[in-house]
Amino acid sequence: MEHLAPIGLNHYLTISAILLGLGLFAVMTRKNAIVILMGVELILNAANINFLAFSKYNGGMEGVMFSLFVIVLAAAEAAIALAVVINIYKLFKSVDVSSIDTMKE
Amino acid sequence: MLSLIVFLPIIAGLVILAVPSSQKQIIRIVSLLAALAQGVLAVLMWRGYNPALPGITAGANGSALGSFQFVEKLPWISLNLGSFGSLNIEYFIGVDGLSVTMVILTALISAIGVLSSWTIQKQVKGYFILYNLLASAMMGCFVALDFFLFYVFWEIMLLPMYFLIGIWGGPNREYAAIKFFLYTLFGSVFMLLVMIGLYFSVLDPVTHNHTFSLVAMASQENYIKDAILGPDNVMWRYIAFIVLFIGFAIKVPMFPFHTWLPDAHVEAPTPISVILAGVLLKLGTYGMLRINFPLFPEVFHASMYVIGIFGAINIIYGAFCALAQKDLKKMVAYSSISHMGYVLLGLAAGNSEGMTGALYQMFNHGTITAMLFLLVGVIYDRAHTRQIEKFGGLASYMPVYAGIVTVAWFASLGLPGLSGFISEAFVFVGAFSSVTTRYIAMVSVLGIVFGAAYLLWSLQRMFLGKRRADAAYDLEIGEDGHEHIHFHDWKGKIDLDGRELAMLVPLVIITIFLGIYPMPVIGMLTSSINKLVQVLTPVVLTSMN
Amino acid sequence: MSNLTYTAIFYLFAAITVFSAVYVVFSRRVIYSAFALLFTFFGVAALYVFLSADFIAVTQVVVYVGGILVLLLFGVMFTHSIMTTDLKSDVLHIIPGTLLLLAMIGTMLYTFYTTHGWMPSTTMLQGSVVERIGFETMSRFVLPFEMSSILLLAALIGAAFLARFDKPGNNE
Amino acid sequence: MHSLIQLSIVVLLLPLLSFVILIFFNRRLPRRGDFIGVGILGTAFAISAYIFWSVVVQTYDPAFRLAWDFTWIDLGNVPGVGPLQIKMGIVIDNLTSIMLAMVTLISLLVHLYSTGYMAGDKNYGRYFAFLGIFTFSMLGIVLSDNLFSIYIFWELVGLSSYLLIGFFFEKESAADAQKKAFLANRVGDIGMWLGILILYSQFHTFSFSEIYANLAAGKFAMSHAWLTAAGILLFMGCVGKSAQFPLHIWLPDAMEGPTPVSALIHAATMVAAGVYFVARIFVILTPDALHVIAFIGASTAFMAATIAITQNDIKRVLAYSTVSQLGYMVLGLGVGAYSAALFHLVTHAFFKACLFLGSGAIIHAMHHEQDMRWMGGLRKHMPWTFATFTLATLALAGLPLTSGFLSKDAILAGAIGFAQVEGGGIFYLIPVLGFFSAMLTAFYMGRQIWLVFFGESRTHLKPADPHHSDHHAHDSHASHSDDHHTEHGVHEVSWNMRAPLVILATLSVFFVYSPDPLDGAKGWFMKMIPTPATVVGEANHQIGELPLGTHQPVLAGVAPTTEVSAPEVAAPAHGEAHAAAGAEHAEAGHHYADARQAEIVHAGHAAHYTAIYISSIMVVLGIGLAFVVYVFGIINPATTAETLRPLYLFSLNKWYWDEIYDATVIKGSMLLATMLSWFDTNVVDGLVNGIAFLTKKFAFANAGFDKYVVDGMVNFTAFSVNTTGALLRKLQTGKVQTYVVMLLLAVFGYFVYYYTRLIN
Repeated sequence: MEHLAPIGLNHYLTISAILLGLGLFAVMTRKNAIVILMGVELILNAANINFLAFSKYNGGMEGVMFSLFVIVLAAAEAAIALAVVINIYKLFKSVDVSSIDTMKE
Repeated sequence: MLSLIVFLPIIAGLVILAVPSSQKQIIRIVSLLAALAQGVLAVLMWRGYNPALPGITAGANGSALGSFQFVEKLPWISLNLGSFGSLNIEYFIGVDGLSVTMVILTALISAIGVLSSWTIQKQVKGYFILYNLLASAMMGCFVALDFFLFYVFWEIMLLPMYFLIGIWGGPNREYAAIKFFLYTLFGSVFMLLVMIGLYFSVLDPVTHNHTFSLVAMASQENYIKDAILGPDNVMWRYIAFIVLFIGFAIKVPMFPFHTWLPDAHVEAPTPISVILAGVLLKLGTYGMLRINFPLFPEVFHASMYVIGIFGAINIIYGAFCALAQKDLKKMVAYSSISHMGYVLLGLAAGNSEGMTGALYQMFNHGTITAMLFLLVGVIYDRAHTRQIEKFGGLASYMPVYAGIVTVAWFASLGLPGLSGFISEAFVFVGAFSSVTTRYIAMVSVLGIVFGAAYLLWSLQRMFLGKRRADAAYDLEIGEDGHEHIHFHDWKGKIDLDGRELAMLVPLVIITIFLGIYPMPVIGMLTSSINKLVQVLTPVVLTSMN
Repeated sequence: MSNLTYTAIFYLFAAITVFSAVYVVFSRRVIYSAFALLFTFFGVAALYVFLSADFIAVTQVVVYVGGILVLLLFGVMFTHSIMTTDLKSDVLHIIPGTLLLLAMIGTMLYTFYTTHGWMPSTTMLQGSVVERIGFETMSRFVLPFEMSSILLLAALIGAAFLARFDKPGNNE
Repeated sequence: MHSLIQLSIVVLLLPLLSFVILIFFNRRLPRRGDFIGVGILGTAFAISAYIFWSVVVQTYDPAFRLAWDFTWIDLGNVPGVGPLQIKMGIVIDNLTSIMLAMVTLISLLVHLYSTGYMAGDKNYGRYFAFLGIFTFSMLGIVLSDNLFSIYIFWELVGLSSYLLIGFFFEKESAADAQKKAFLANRVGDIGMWLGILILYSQFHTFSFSEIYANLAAGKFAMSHAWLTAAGILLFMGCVGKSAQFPLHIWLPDAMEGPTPVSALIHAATMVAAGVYFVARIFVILTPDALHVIAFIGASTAFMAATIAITQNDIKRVLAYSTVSQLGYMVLGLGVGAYSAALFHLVTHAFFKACLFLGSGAIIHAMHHEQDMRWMGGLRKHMPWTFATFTLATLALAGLPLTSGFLSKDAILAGAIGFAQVEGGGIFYLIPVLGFFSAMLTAFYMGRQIWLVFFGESRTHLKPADPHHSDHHAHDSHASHSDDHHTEHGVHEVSWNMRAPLVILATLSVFFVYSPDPLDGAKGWFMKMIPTPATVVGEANHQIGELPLGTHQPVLAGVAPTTEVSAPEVAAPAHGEAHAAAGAEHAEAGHHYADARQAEIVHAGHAAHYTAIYISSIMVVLGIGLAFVVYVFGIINPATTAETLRPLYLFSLNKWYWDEIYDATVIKGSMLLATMLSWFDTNVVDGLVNGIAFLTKKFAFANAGFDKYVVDGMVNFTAFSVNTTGALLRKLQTGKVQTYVVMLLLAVFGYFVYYYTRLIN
């Protein structure tokens, strides 16, 4: 396995990029609010990977700490978001975000 | 005290503001009380006035106190304009012989105007608020000794007048109101320019600051020699005099700036006509006497002849136009133009007799024309028309009215024994004594005849003879077998009622009394007039060389 | 642990992460997405371990798997007639989405691989950082730490408030 | 203050009191307060008679003069003039006291007469009030010591005559007449006023005595022509008031007033005021001014006489005879026969008042028939009226033994003397016209007497004219209806109308004025009223030689007026001359400083008998002609009128003066008024409106620019924004995910941008 380069920064960045892209794709295309939330979680995870990767290869603790806070934030976000989704569901009897376009008027 | 006289109507206006608009009677009474209180104050001022003090310029100590009376002086607006120096405007009021009679006249006419306004039914509250504002502004104009203050009052006056004509006027009121407004505004714009020019040309003799004080401006030694309107700047002084003169002449109104007057009068309600003719027109000539002439004496001297010619045109032209009028109120309006011509002629004479005549004529014209307009209003209230042909033989049916009309008409045509005569006589005496205006006076005398002609002719057509076929009233035989007249929708008394008598009788008494013994008014004028003539005279001498 | 093994394990977890994430995104059923997400989180947690952040990895598992994912599942079950959801009726902007997906990933990868300044530092993190996290949390990052606790509290209350069924303003 | 002054003030104010009481309270008083009017005038006359007695009878001094004045208006210390006061005052001299007595007497008699004549009128009380103010004004003129107050009372007389002439104001003709009278008077007044102004502008005083003193001292700084002009202009006042040609037109029309008013105003007082005023200013009249006056007087006398011979209205005949006689007086003043003119003024006042009141009695008796053609035979029915009327007629015609003879003769003698002194042929025109007019006077008065009193009643000859009777139904006597309109209704008038006639007729006899029935100069009147010495004659001619250019504005502060002290002592120098002149008429000429004046006085005296002969002949000729025509019927008036039709019409239509004035002055004024009014509305106001119109047009053009260009740009911006917005709104789907797509597009765009920059 010589031809394989040792695991370095770029590997992690590549994974995070793929996760980010998938998360964005979910946010862009899926109508289901829950799935969108999942996309957001993917994006956050991608970001975390980046933080930790840079932290590791740079030797500082900032990235680690930041990723910790991101997780806390993600938890809070998820809780609020789900509460919102449930409310939306109560109002519109649907979690289809494309049908919720009352702001257009 | 003077401030109280000026601001009493405004206070009344504020009180009225608090009264609900349905309480019409209270509003009227408040106005009347304010006007009466103002009248009482004016009488007190008249009693306390010392005719020996001349006014016009500052007294010997350089302050206005030794010369003017009832002076009140407070710093009002003081702005530091950096490199332009500082702007000092004072609340500076006081009276001298020129203004004291006008103050009394204004108080009198205001009170009579309130009585005359009793019949106004439309938006009483708004009407009286505007009326009181107007009364205050007029009074303020006469007592202001600071040019800026004068200008402020002058402009304040315009606004209520515009609305009073434009809202409470006749069918063509908007046109008349806008004409009046534009005309007068046109005049006052130039006044503003001259005022600013004067400000930068005059130094207060005491503080050595630039000043708006008319008292300081009236002394030529206070002018900065090379300032824009300083003595060296002859051309600009002429221009300033002319534009200022036009501004005042519009108010007089002098031919050819007079055409707003007939329209305004015809459209204005009776009390506003009374105010307009009784007081407002005087502001034009008062402004000339107070501002135009003493500030530019040498220009005045050069233009005496021209002013005299315009005066003569006013007299004769106004009389002829009055002769041709079919509307009684329009005729009276033109007679105003004619009579104000006498004032101009008297001023143009530039001597004591002429100036006394002019000032006295201002007072008398105020009372007499007020009477004329009130009388026109009386018949208009009843018959709803002012066409002279629509009447005839009224003297038989309304004897009291006819009697007062006769007095007023004869006063207007200058019958001796009534006040108008003395002023006209003095105007002619002065104008003839002055070499400059001698020939103008000789031509103007024709005005006496034509004045008599249009007044007597209208008197005959309306009051003498018998009812015309198309008259504005019907005849019916009363229970006592006599003929009475009947106006179509008039419920009140056919002849004058108590309120109308209360307006007219004081004026009649004043007219007769001042015709027999004019000294109560002339006595207040003389020292100021003589001083004014003196202010104008030295320049006359030097310019002759 | 040999280098090869290390690399192999890395690729394994990377593959798990990526493919489960793909499944999350492209699954036509939400419930499947949710379970796929579980694997993604695990994969990511594993990657954290590779990055010397064992504490973060544990936190990731505890919070995401134990908290967020359960929450998501609750949400799915609250709101959905789960079985009827279908991918085809469930998507929009499929073409721009796809193009952008590729474009974003491409751009980023291009950026990463053309950037040469990212040389590893001599003081790379080695081993566990739990102790250092403790130090940092109580010293440099004490304020953000406390703030995050307040944020959590607020979010907790807010979520509870929002999700209440019988709110006064909710029944119109 | 002298007691006579005090009394004269009382006399002056009493009629005013009557006016004030009656105008306000007449309806509340019994008999409408006529007794107050009569009583007050009686008192006034009693006091006047006392003044007359004290001054003329007791003192008997031609130079008698009392004066008193007070400051009316104080103009303070006038720059260039010094202290300046306008004074009012009273002067009493012989002329004043005579006039005072005459005016109050006639006024009293008219008051008395009116209680009968005007009884039953609905404005009865007001009538007496008007009489009161008229008398007041007239007395004011008589008593004034300065030009200003005389002008004031002058105008007041105009007013009161206006009120009295138009007393029956419901008649259009009366309303026209009063207006005409007032306006004609005003025209005269402006001339008078200009004359006053000329004198005032020189001396800064209105007082007669101060003006005369200044003139005598040669202080008149303007040219001599101005002085002549001043005289003629002052005389214009007289032309208006005394109805001289060319302003005589108002007087005949003024007969629309009640007849007693005609007697008061148009015979005795108002018209006499003009002559009185010229007498007051006589001393300042230059010879040129006097010539003008003389010619105007002569032509007036002649013209009015020619008109009078064809008039049919009894009052109009008298009116024109009044104009004619006033012409005599003015002529007398013009030729310098000062005393004679004033003498004629007084005698004429009495006999003409008698004639008017007599005609009033006739009209009253005839139930307001005024046309002489329908009268006749009244001699039997109205003996008192007949007798007094005839006596007054004889006086008017100027037959010896009457007062009219004395005065008219004196005037004509003066005219002859004047013509001799002036020496020019043209100046003989004046006495010739005078004598011819005397003949005409005798003729038309003879005609009147005959038509009215003699022959048979011609009432039945009157053509039925409903309009005519209707015309008079408006007169004061609504109670008198036409049912008495027969000869049987004609009867003598009551005592209160008869008594004035008798008194006035008595005063028309010669012995009242002079012991010699042929020479008035021997009487007290002409001795008491001597001709005053002129102050502008040859002796003062240097005043005209001051070049006009030397006139300097009086600025020194020393006014010329201040040099004259008390007015009382102003005239003693002339007083000496007066005394001498009055004492011995024949030698009076030597005492006049002015040679011309002295010569005229002398020549007038010499021509006395010539005048008597000629005038007697003319009068007899005139009366004889009247007899020939009307009594003996030798000449038929109708056929004569037909033969001389143009002349007849010319006379009947009063020389067409009314038509001429109507066509020129009145139409011209009205045309001018209409034109100026048109000018005012269309040109002056049109200019204003035109400016407004142009401004408005410009404003509209501006508004168009604003609307289509400026606003267009704004609107275009709005339009483009709107369009863009409409396009962009399509993007605003409301779907969050679309926004995310766009967001990412933007991010991707940024990357692209970044890398393209990096590549470049």
